Amino acid sequence: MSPTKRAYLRVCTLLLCALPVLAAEDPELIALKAAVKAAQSAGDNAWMLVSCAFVLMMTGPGLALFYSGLVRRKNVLGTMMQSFVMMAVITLLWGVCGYSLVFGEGNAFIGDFRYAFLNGVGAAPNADYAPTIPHLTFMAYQMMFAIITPALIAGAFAERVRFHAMVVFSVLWLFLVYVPIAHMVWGKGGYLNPFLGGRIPVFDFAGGTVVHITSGFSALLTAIMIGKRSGYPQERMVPHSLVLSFIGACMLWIGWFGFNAGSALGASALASSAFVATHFAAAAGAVSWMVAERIKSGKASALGAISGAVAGLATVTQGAGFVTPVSGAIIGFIAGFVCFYMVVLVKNKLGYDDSLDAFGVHGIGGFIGCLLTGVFATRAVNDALKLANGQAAPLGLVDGNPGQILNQFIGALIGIAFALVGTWIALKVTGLITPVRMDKQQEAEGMDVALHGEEGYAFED
Amino acid sequence: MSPTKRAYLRVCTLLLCALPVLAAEDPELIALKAAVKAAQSAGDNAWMLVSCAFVLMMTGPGLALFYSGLVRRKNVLGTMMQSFVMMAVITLLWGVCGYSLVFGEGNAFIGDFRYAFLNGVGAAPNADYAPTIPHLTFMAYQMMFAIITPALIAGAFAERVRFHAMVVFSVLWLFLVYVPIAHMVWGKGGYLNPFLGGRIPVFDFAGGTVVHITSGFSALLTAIMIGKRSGYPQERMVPHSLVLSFIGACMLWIGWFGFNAGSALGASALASSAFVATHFAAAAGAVSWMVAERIKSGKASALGAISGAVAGLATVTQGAGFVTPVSGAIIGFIAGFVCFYMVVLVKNKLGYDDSLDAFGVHGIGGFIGCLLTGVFATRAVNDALKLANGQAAPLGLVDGNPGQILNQFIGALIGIAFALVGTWIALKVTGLITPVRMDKQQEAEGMDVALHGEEGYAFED
Amino acid sequence: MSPTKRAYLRVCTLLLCALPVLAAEDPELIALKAAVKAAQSAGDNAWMLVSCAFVLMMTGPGLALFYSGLVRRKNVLGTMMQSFVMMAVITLLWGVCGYSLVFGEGNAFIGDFRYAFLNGVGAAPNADYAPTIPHLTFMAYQMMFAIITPALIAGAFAERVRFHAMVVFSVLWLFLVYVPIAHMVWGKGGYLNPFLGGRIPVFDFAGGTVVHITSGFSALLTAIMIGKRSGYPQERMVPHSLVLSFIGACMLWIGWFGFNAGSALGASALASSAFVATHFAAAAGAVSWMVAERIKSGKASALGAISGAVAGLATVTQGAGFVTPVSGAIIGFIAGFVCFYMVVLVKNKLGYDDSLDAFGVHGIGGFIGCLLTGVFATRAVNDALKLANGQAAPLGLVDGNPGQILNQFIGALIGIAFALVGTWIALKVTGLITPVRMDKQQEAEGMDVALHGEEGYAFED
Amino acid sequence: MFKIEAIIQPFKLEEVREALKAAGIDGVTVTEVRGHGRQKGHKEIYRGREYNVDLLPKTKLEMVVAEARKEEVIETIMMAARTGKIGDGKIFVYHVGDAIRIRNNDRGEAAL
Amino acid sequence: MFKIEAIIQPFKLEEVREALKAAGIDGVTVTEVRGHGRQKGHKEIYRGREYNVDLLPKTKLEMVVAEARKEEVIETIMMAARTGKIGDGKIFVYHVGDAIRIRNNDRGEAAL
Amino acid sequence: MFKIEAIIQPFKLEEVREALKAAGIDGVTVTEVRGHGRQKGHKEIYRGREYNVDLLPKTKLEMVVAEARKEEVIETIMMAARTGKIGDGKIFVYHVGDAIRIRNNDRGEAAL
Ligand SMILES: Nc1ncnc2c1ncn2[C@@H]1O[C@H](COP(=O)(O)OP(=O)(O)O)[C@@H](O)[C@H]1O
Ligand SMILES: Nc1ncnc2c1ncn2[C@@H]1O[C@H](COP(=O)(O)OP(=O)(O)O)[C@@H](O)[C@H]1O
Ligand SMILES: Nc1ncnc2c1ncn2[C@@H]1O[C@H](COP(=O)(O)OP(=O)(O)O)[C@@H](O)[C@H]1O
Repeated sequence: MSPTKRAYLRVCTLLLCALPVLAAEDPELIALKAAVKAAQSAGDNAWMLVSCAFVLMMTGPGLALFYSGLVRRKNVLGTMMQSFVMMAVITLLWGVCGYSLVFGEGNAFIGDFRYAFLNGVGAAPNADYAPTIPHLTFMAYQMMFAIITPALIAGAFAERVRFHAMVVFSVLWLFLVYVPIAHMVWGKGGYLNPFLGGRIPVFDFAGGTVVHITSGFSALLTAIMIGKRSGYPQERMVPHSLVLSFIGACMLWIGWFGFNAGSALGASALASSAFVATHFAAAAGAVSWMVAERIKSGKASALGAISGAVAGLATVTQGAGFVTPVSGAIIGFIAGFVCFYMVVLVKNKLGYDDSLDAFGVHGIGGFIGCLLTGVFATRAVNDALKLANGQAAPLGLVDGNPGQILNQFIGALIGIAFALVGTWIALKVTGLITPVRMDKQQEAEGMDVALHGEEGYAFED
Repeated sequence: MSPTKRAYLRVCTLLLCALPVLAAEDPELIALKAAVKAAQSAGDNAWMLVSCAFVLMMTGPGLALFYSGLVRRKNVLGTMMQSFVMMAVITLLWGVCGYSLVFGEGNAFIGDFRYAFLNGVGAAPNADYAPTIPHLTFMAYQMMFAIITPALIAGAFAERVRFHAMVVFSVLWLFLVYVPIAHMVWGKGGYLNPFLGGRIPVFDFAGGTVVHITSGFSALLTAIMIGKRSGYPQERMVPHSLVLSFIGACMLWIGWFGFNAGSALGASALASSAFVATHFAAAAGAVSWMVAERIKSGKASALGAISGAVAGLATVTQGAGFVTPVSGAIIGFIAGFVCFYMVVLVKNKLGYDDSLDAFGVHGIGGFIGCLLTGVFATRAVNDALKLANGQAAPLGLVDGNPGQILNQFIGALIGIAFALVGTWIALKVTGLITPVRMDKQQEAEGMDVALHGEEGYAFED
Repeated sequence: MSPTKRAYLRVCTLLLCALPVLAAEDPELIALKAAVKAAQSAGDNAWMLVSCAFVLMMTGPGLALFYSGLVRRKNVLGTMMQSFVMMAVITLLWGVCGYSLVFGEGNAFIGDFRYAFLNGVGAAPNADYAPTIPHLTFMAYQMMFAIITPALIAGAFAERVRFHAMVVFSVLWLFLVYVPIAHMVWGKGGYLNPFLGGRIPVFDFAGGTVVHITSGFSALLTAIMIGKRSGYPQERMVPHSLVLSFIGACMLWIGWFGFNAGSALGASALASSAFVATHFAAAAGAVSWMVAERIKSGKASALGAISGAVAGLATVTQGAGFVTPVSGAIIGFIAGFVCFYMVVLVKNKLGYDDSLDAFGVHGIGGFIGCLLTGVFATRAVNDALKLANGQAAPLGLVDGNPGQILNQFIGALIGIAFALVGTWIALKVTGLITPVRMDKQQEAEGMDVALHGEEGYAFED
Repeated sequence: MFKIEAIIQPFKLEEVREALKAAGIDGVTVTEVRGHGRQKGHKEIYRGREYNVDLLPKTKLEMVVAEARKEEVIETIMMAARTGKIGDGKIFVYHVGDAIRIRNNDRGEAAL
Repeated sequence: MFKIEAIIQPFKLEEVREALKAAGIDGVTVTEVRGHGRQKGHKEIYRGREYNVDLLPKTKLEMVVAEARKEEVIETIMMAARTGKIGDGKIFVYHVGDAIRIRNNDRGEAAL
Repeated sequence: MFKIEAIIQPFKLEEVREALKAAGIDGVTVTEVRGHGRQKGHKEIYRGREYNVDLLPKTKLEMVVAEARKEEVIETIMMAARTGKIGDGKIFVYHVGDAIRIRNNDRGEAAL
């Protein structure tokens, strides 16, 4: 998804586009070139349509299950609904103007309305972003990212927020935080976009900053502003079904291939590289979290293993298409340890109630992933950024470009700043429109009964 | 799947096929053209194989979970089995002669036996149907549709029919209803197939008529003929696990991308368009059903949200590759409201026991989707139908062709007629062979124990 | 995956590679050829990346759910973890040297370290194995096979082995059994690899011998060596949730398309053929197991149906890309009956505790599948093996080459021999490092609490 | 005070509760149980291993009532729960020493 | 010996048990139940079909204690389980004829 | 009539029921419960938050039997359920005021 791949893909198309110049006269060759273009598009589009499906699968059932297994039984449906409603509502808003505001060429901070109501988004590729696939596919793929990002935040205020408030908040948040940051990092002319004319070069292949830092730090602030679940931390609040969470985590892992490898925007070797780096990071994250648990308490747990995998995945997202698979494994290892430390030690000490650890996993993972991309990004994997002489530019520390770490740091800070300010505004405004928290009585009853009038599991036979 | 895409795909291949005429003499060019053809096929086949898998996933675990979560605990396995056994039995019958009877060029109403036992179905594409992918892929893809269609019906007579009777009925139904309708709409020379020589032009991109109208109206009749569950409606019969239904609904949503976008029969821009229209319809259906619930009873429910999404998906099926994404959203909105009205108000008033609302969602959704295709189908999306002068023919009302609504209506009526007559015969014949209903005692015990000798969830630890 | 497909794919690339020779001078043509190659790669890579994801999905959530539904409630997480930890640990080991030891060209029995730490495994295809996709994709795809194979074994010693011991055993087993057998069958110069210079030609398209025979026979030995679950067979030990197993089985079915059709290593017609043969075998296996149950006890069960499907899938694996779809159905039928007989009659008579029937399904299925490939393999499906005169060599009995059955038999025996010896060593060595069995107290408490310190389903609300 | 403990068919729960409410008996505690009496069980087979399951799902109702209402309650349950077939269930009656309402210390019959 | 049976709000379980442990009462058997008393239920709607659910999740504790400790236990539970709102629950007291420890034949109060 | 209430280890259920059947005792109601007595619990940790779980899964059997059979039933259960380790469980005995068979109005011992 990072603009890098665009450049990469352009190489492919250049091969074709350059040709007509030479032999414009031969109709047969022209037909053949068109056919080759169509064939290239078919292969890339095949992968991208699947990637769309995979990323959607991350939200539902992936994240929905992962989160809902971690809550108490009486909140299982309400938690699922927080993911599902994003699939419905954000989709429509994305079509109305979300996509346009991110990818329409506006200024350095936000797009414009040229693509509102999908106007001009059709079969022809958008050459700036993804020259080998239909513009519609690119739009749809980006949509799936916009859906999952606010859904991630909900983990921080699980089990205590009204359904309507959650929807209102998420919509506001989308426009206040996601839209500008995504435009800045990925949009044409975006302030942080090194591939399409930005000022500060931030490498974000698949959304480490755009998705994980924004959602993770927003999560932290919502957890603090909304306050703890009543009864926390004295009452026993254990995951009501780690079986659900386990299924969800596996779906997340699978879906993440679409998230990260799909961000190559075609079925290229870069996609393969990102795929492998992603997989290694997940594996390494699972291992290091398990090892940390084993050291601390003597037992590696299933919840630990899946949390570690998700931490590895979130952390490698930013660098997936810039780092080697081996670097992916290293990033995953670090992610597992650091996130474990945050979730298990720091959180419990500081005492905020980030109920499902949206901050501990996505915020922290996204943040360190952003920095580590500055360390491990290499032109051996991604040569999309060119020097004046046409050669591939050095990317990260390992390429001899230590300054990139600072760039990444600035990118992260900007992401965090937008996240905190935007979340604060969004939550305050939401509070003016509708009460945010469930009342005590509702919280005791549970979201399923109190908010949705149903139960996840029936009592009688 | 609709014959439209064939024409679409033909454009691609024409680019290639036209060439040899010009330069038959140059062996190098010939080789290059063959290579391009292979590359095009790889891209399209990649997407179509995935689509096959996605559509199968709709039946198992998709529909199996969606339905089995809605029944009482004691029927969970029996309900799953109704989907699963279709995956086994219809597959084999499809190979024996089902495929041939639909896609063999017979007369206007039914195919012939040319492809019996997959004779002649191999690596070479079938140029009439899908010129860029192996014939085997096309056959397999169509198979997945034949599997899910009878499985949908079972929702109407849930929790009360014997396993063997369900299998016998479904097999008869396949040949009495599905086979002729599918041939008429999609088969070469089929009566309703506008793209391959049919009489009345009915646009059915992915099976609105073939799958949803037939299964939905058949469902209604079975619900009436078989009668209510004992205890209905006095006894409390609530979904035993909306968690399962939720997972199933998400799988259906994902799988539907294969169903609708796969019906482009290649990874073309048409596939992308159908993909996006499908996704928007699902989202809009979920939103409008939730809004309707909120208006009527004050609470949007999880069951409502997923029902709305499925309604949107079923309704957009017929038009997916003929309408714009924005029209897709409109269709979804309408679907959510209308199906809500049918399921919540009309059904409960009329008093038949369409237990899992196969009619209310698929029958009604399919029907209005058929008509709405007549409204929204546009050559801007699909230019496969040509006028005498070679230009793309106007399709629906929005193209200035209001008469198409009538054509669609006739198509729907024919579908309904076949469904009702075929179902009546199939059910009567089944009754002659084996008792259809479980006896009272079995119904009380539940399908799992009574029919399959197992339990879905064990009692002891 | 079988080397056959390499040859197949080479045909595609030959079309391209042959060209430059003729017209090296024309830069336009060279560019066009490169573009065609890229397009071909995109299509094939799209399918292979999806296949990677599908095969991983077989382990998690597929196998994890299938197995964990069959155990008692107190072991649900522990059983899931046995699959999940393989996704983490084997992944890393595969990168370190597993891949290299299988696919590095060593001697006839084991590879070398040339690809250790993925050295030299990058964007460029490995022409020996998969000339149209990035080497990284091939490596990743093979990794998914190495992950699931030891995970399968765990079914035999379910509910009684310590987590750490399971991990240690699996790692040893990977190197002692999987690595050499995989090299022999699929590696360049492997002893049994007919396509890349082996001695004894064994046809193993997708791992009937490499995956199912090795894991199945190893499973049997572990079941015997480790001993029965305490309380077996007197105590009631029924599947705690066939719902989970059902979901898992569906995921396995879907994922198996990646396993078998992906083994064509491209989105070719061979992939389509393998896809269809696989699907038919699953369907036929389900039907024949249900029929066998119905005959024996009067009721077809859900557990029977899914077991039959898995048996059909395991059995057709070896031949998937060598046999016709109709042969696939026959193989599936046989598989359902034979595995039913083994699991239901033989096992219960002999009295070992192959708790989840890893041997009965995978060992037996793999074994008969190996032989049946010798019967049904045909050049009509797979013409990769050439005679001296360049024509396709006859493959199995149906091609008039009965001797192949003997070759397959020898292949199976070698697989069994390695499995038994390697397992014996691996288990003994594991026992020296760490206690293998849980103690009585732990077994009574269950793996979840005793080994992982958690519970799958929470007690309180 | 007496505790009336009724073990009934699960699908009779609604009907019995309606009848009790009609009789003015509101307080009740319900438990999902499995039971065996005269009713035959069924056979379950998992991959060839047979189990005779003779513990069938039942629903247990417990109501603590004043002595005066005891017989009426028993009668009401019997009428509503009866199908006349084996497996209809049993009612057991126990003497209750005391009852306390946690909310406000009410004790004895006042607490019911 | 007496059996103290307390039906409480599920989220009070921890607190009650802590209080009991503090009072030296360890032995307890806990069951998930559903109950109805004065507390109002709620409405559930599934695709337009309404159900009044007035059986709410409760937790039942059973403790068999020596007569001497009876009142103290009741008191302890009441203190810990009370929120003052409807739905707090009830305590019922039954006389126990005998108690046996399976492990070693202990009988009577020695078995508790 | 007496009610024999036995709280046993779940995995002993089959054995105890076999023994009871052999002794001619068929009628029984079984509930899944959690219990705490002398048996130590275990620690569960979820993302660093520790919980001491001292309520362990147990199975409760309830049998109402005629006075004459009381001791025999207790004996039978004890034999079958005993492993000799902590956690084997308890048996409590209660007096039963009356028993009614819903199906046919049988009352008293005739109803068992
Ligand atoms: N002696 C008993 N002690 C405890 N529970 C019993 C006893 N007899 C029957 N029950 C309970 O009552 C339920 C119904 O009993 P059953 O004998 O099947 O009914 P019926 O006598 O009307 O045929 C049983 O499933 C069991 O739960
Ligand atoms: N008469 C009764 N018999 C049996 N259980 C009862 C009775 N009355 C109340 N209960 C149980 O106690 C629980 C709480 O009772 P409730 O009347 O709601 O509390 P409160 O009296 O404090 O408002 C009920 O849900 C039910 O399980
Ligand atoms: N005083 C009691 N009141 C109610 N139930 C009890 C009591 N003591 C023990 N139990 C039940 O009996 C079970 C087994 O008791 P435990 O003390 O662990 O056995 P043992 O005394 O043989 O070691 C407990 O888990 C609990 O369910």
